[in-house]
Amino acid sequence: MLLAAIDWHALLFLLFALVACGFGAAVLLTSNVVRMAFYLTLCLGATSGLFFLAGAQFVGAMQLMIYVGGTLVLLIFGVMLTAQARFISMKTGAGEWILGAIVGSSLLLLLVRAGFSVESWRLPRLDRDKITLAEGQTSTAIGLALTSVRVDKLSAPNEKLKPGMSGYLLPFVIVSMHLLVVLIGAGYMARTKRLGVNRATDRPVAQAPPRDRDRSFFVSAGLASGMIVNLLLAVGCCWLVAKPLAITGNAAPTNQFLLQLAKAIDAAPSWLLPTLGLLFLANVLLLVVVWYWQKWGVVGLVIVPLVMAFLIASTSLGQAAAVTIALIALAPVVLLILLLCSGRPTAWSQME
Amino acid sequence: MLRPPDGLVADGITAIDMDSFPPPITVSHYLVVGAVLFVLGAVCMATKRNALGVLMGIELVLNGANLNFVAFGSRFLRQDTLGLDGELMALFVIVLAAAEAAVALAIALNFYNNHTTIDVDHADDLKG
Amino acid sequence: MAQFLNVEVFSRLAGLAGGSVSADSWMGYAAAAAIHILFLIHVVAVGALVFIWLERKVAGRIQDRLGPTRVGGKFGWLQTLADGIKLIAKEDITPKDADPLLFKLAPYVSFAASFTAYMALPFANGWAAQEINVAVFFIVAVLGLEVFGVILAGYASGSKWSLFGGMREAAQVVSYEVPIGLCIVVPVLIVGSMNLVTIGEAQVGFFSNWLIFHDPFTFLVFFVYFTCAVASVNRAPFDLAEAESELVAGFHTEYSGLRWSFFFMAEYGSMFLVSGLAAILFFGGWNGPIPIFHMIGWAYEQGETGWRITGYIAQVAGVLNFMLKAVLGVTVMMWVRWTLPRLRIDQVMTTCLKYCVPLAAFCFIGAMLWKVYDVSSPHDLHGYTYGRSFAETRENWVLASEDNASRAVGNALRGVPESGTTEAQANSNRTSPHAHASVGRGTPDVTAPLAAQEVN
Amino acid sequence: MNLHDLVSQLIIDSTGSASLITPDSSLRAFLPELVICATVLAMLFVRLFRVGRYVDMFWIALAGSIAALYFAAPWDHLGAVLTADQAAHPAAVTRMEIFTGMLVYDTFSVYVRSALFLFAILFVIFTRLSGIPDHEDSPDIYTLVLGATLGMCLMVTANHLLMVFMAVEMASVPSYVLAGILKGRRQASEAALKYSVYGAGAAGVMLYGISLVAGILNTAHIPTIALTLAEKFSGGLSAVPSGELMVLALGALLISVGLAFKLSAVPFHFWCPDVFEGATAEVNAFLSVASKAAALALLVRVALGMGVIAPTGFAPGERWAKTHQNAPATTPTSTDKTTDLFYIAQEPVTAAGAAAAADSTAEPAKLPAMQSLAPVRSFTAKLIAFFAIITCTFGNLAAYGQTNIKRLLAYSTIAHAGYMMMPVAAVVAMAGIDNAGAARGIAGLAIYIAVYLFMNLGAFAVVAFLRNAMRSEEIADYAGLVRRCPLTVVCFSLILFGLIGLPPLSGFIGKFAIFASLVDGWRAVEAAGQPGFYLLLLLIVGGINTAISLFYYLRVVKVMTIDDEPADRPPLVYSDVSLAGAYLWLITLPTAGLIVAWDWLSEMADAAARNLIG
Repeated sequence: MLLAAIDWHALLFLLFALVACGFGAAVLLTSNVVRMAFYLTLCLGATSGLFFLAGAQFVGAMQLMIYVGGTLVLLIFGVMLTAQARFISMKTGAGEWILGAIVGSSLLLLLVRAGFSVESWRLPRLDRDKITLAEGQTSTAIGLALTSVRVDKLSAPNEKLKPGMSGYLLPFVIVSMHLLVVLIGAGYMARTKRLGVNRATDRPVAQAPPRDRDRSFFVSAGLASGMIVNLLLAVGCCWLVAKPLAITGNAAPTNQFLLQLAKAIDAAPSWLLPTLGLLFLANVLLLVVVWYWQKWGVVGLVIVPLVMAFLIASTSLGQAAAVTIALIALAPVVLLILLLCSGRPTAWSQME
Repeated sequence: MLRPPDGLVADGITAIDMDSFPPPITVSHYLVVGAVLFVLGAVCMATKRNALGVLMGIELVLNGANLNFVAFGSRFLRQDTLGLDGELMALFVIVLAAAEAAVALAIALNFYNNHTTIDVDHADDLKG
Repeated sequence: MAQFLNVEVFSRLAGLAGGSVSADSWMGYAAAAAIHILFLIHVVAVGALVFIWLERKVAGRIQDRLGPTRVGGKFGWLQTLADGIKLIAKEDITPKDADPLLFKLAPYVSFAASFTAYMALPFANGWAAQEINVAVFFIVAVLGLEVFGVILAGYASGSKWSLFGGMREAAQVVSYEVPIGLCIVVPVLIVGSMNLVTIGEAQVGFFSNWLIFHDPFTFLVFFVYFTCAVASVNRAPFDLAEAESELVAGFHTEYSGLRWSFFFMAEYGSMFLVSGLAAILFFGGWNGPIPIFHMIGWAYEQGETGWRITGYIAQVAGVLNFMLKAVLGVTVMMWVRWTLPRLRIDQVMTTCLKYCVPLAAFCFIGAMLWKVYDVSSPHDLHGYTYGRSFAETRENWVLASEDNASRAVGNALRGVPESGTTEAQANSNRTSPHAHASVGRGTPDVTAPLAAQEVN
Repeated sequence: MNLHDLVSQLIIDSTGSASLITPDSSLRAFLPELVICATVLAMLFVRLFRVGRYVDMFWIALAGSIAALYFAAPWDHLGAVLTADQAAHPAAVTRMEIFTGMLVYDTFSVYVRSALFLFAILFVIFTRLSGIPDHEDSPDIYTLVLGATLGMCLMVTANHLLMVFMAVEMASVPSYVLAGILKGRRQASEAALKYSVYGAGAAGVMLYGISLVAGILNTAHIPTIALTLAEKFSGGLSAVPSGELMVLALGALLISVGLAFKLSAVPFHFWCPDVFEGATAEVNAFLSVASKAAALALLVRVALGMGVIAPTGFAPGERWAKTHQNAPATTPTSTDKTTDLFYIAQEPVTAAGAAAAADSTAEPAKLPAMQSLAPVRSFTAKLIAFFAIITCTFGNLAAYGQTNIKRLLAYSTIAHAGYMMMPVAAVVAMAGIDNAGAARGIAGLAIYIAVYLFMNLGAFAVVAFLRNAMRSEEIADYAGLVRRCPLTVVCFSLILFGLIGLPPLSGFIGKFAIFASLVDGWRAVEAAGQPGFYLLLLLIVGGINTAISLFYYLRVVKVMTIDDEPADRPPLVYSDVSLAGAYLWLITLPTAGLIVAWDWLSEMADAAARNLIG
């Protein structure tokens, strides 16, 4: 009865555990990086044996396939690409060894103690024959769990604490996104450098622009007056927010236009007026920007009236009002652009 | 072959009890292997000068943790387990580790291209 | 373990010889294990001998020569054996620049990986060294490890030709694992199991039941699989790792003698393995084109227990059937080798990434849609699932996972006899040559006692 | 329970109802992340076509981030206090565990995710202005940035230990590449190597800790962990076997290593200065703002998740089913089964399920559980306080001797991580004693995150623009800048004053909120008769550190304004009045002016803290 009496689980466990730990130690002790990779292969192979032994066949096969067959091949590939003679074996200093040994052994002691300190971990399962096929062989159950259907914990003894009612559909799906991003990143890092890189940090510092720029009087005057007008409009908006025009009563404006305006403002939502004020302020800033020879200021000056028109159109004031406002606001901008493009040399050509 | 033996009790060989040799394998034994791998990996990370050696240390660490997960989830080792969570987490860790290794390797190769060395001790441009 | 040479045969033979060996005893167990190991080793080692001879003959015929003719009579039967003896007698050289340890280990790593994969390969219904639930996955995973031997050999030889060979192999094999995985998923998807025995048994019946004829996608994916398999075992036209016209002999340039022959055993072992896998996944495995043994009632029926000589003969015929298909696959690989020129490395990569992967993915999606929309095919697997849908099969898992009380109720509803004692189940499990069927039936199978189950 | 039921429950869990996607479904809650995924895919897809090569990925990335922010909709969800009726409305955000408990969706996640998306928008514009990704690199770089942002969103919402690990990996691994984005540079590749090696190591250690915790409690679902812990500790601390205590503490410590690494907390900060110096200023901004905010949110999730019984929540689709009971096609199976199966983990609190659950019978059962978790909270609070004290002090002290502005800001980031961990310690200590105070503490943290976002982004923007102008990141080269670009110097000075926390600037709001929560915590804990001295210590250390930090921030200001221009400085080509300058104004505006909108910000922050603690 010798063979039958042998606890095969214990025997195989011992075998795999010794191989795993032994070659793990070999990984640490050898200084030759290729051998390190080889020992790591054997170590991880033995670990997959332990997975099989614990009943996790799918994980074991996965470990062989992805870890040993994929990741480690990749590592060895890296080793070979960098395996110049002087890098193959790099020795670790004695001091580091001693330190590593001390810290490592104390950590190991702690972890081993921890491993034996919980009772439910220490005691073996005695009723192994009660294990059903569904519990023991897990690839179908894993497949179901990856589609978020957990069949393993439908019947935990404590109803309240049925643990792990967690289907793994989301991780399963989202990890693919991760792999995609990571592969792009790895490809980016591993690609050879391109010629003609055009990054800001790789360009030489730009030459200083010519300092002696000049501008016709009309442009300067247009910019200045634009600033003043916009500032006034902005102040006006703020003033209207602070002291709304009365539509009726004694204070009601007699001027027909003002009355219309007051009614329009009253009809508009409360956020419109402050926003318009801010936009006028933005116009002032943009004019300053144009003053300082920046082309994008002009772009901004075109965009701001369009935004105003869009905002007004989205309220109850109607699209006609919006178009009117846009036209009124755009007219000076067009004038400004014409001014900028006139003269010799044109102001536009001197701008950045 | 590698199916854990569950037969001893049912086979009538109940004579083997807790104290006899060999002791039945429990979660703790798996944890010891996991701890050994973890510590070896950690020390490997700390002492190796070759960047790829450091990466191998990381693989060992992750495997130690994975072994724990599988042991905690195994029906054969104890009654009330982590369940499939253990195996599934191990699966995802394997996948994530593969992704991480790919990136780390690409970075190590990039380092090698720029420094013509793979010795992490030479990575000392940045300090202060 | 080892239903190969059923222990009962062994014990009967022993009984004839006057001894008495019980099938359940450790001797029965050990004998079965030993016989099994011997058998597998012979499949690999003797197989390699035969294949090398075959390769030479095929090459000769394709090149309009005769091939070996002298040793062992007219057909040169014993040529490989003679070569083998020569190889054993040769000096075992280790180059000066080599890494001696890795140089010596590399061939064995390669061989061990190839040999380990045989563990999960069934040769007939239930006749596998170890019926693993994830056998397909396991075989592909282990086959992927063979590359380690090649890489190590390439590196450890200390020769740049070898190193080039090793690097090429690493790049190639890692790339080709992707389409291979995708191809293998297609039959797995259709049958709904990763268990090779289940997949093989799902194709029982006439040849129209073979999965390659299941739908256009499986038909297409077989060719993708075969291409990738050729590449993954490093055969021409994908044999860049040894590319003798460029790299002398690639990764095994520096090897000689017995170590060199181990690489060859590994190569031919892998060839047989991937062909066998193709046979099971696409060509009905051990099921012949016409189910003669099922017609005359010899073959074991689903769920049948007990041992009988006719069933045994049917199983042996299944083995022969399977071997024939696998050898045919190997022969085709030889034919390809001596017909097509070798690709460049960039062409190899292009083939993989631009053609094989998209094609396999297309087939996978197509087969999935075929399955989802339940398009009819020559064989809709009803015989295998006994008219039960896959959802129902899965449902049994849910039921089997519930607590004992509701499980009993569920079984009662399904007409499955009350499970009763564990012993009864253990018995049924032990004596069934169709242990896998319990998965399909969803019986809350109790893992049988080790001795009992393993001896069987 | 058959398979069909399980699958239909899964569908209800994902989409809220069998026939349509309801406003309270998992997918709807996850929509911003899905938009990010779609953006990444779009960037790759566009490149497939010849025309797409000419498309600037900047616009796609920008549109994606804006869309993500739009779908996160903080303006809708971070309103005033919800009544029970309002909370029962399907579109209202309360606590909801989505995707079978993998993630949790509540106002806190809305807040932090919105901050992340806002940062992504600003960051994408920033990189465009500073010109780091050129046309060919831009899809890769924006893919990495958005991929990391996706991971950070998962960090913010993680409710399961696997998701914790996975989110940390998803946020870190793209960051490793980002650190080495200038791949031709020695320093950049060194930074990337160091970051990836240390990061992977820390992740491994954290994983081991996770395995221990999950193994001893037999679950990885964080609320269930809290319940299991409460059960374990129900007999008091002494009733727990010392071995189990040791394993739990060990697991917590190992997990804290990983979190501390992400937070760059001392002693796991060593990567931070090196990586910051080697990587570009743009990446630094990303690492110091987004990564830090996500790490803090994760710290809150883990610390509070394990130390506090999760408050009442709804299951996906539950409220929809209640409000649309007469709707034609709701569910094939009864909805209460849904709750039953997937939300069993919350059983004690969600038994009643409806809005009325807040005052249902579950409450009395919850209190003892909360009480028995007190040792867990006390341990966690002290651990965090310890990390906060050394992180803050070390960061500020080490910032002194720095000559490189990026290193200085790196240490400043470390110090700020310390400040931001302080309220977490106070919150964990207060939970169960003074829940309202704890919520205020979370709100303080939320305010600090918002303020810090603008300050640090602005600081690194200045560094990046000046680097483009003069190819130097040495503080000495900034001398006399006020004569060249006065507006930029003003912006930078305002930002630096804000980082100190000087009163008129918005940095002050953050500091004030944090210190207020520490005082609250100290009072509450002391009033409950437990030792709360460490919270007072935190307050004192925080105060002293603020004083210390004054000097090194002011030194930079002094160099820029008072010192003479160095003779050997490369020619400086930089105009205040440029798009870059305008961007700086835009960033500085909230730094200087958020104090005006304090009410508005603090209302949002209060809303963010609403669902974290019962």
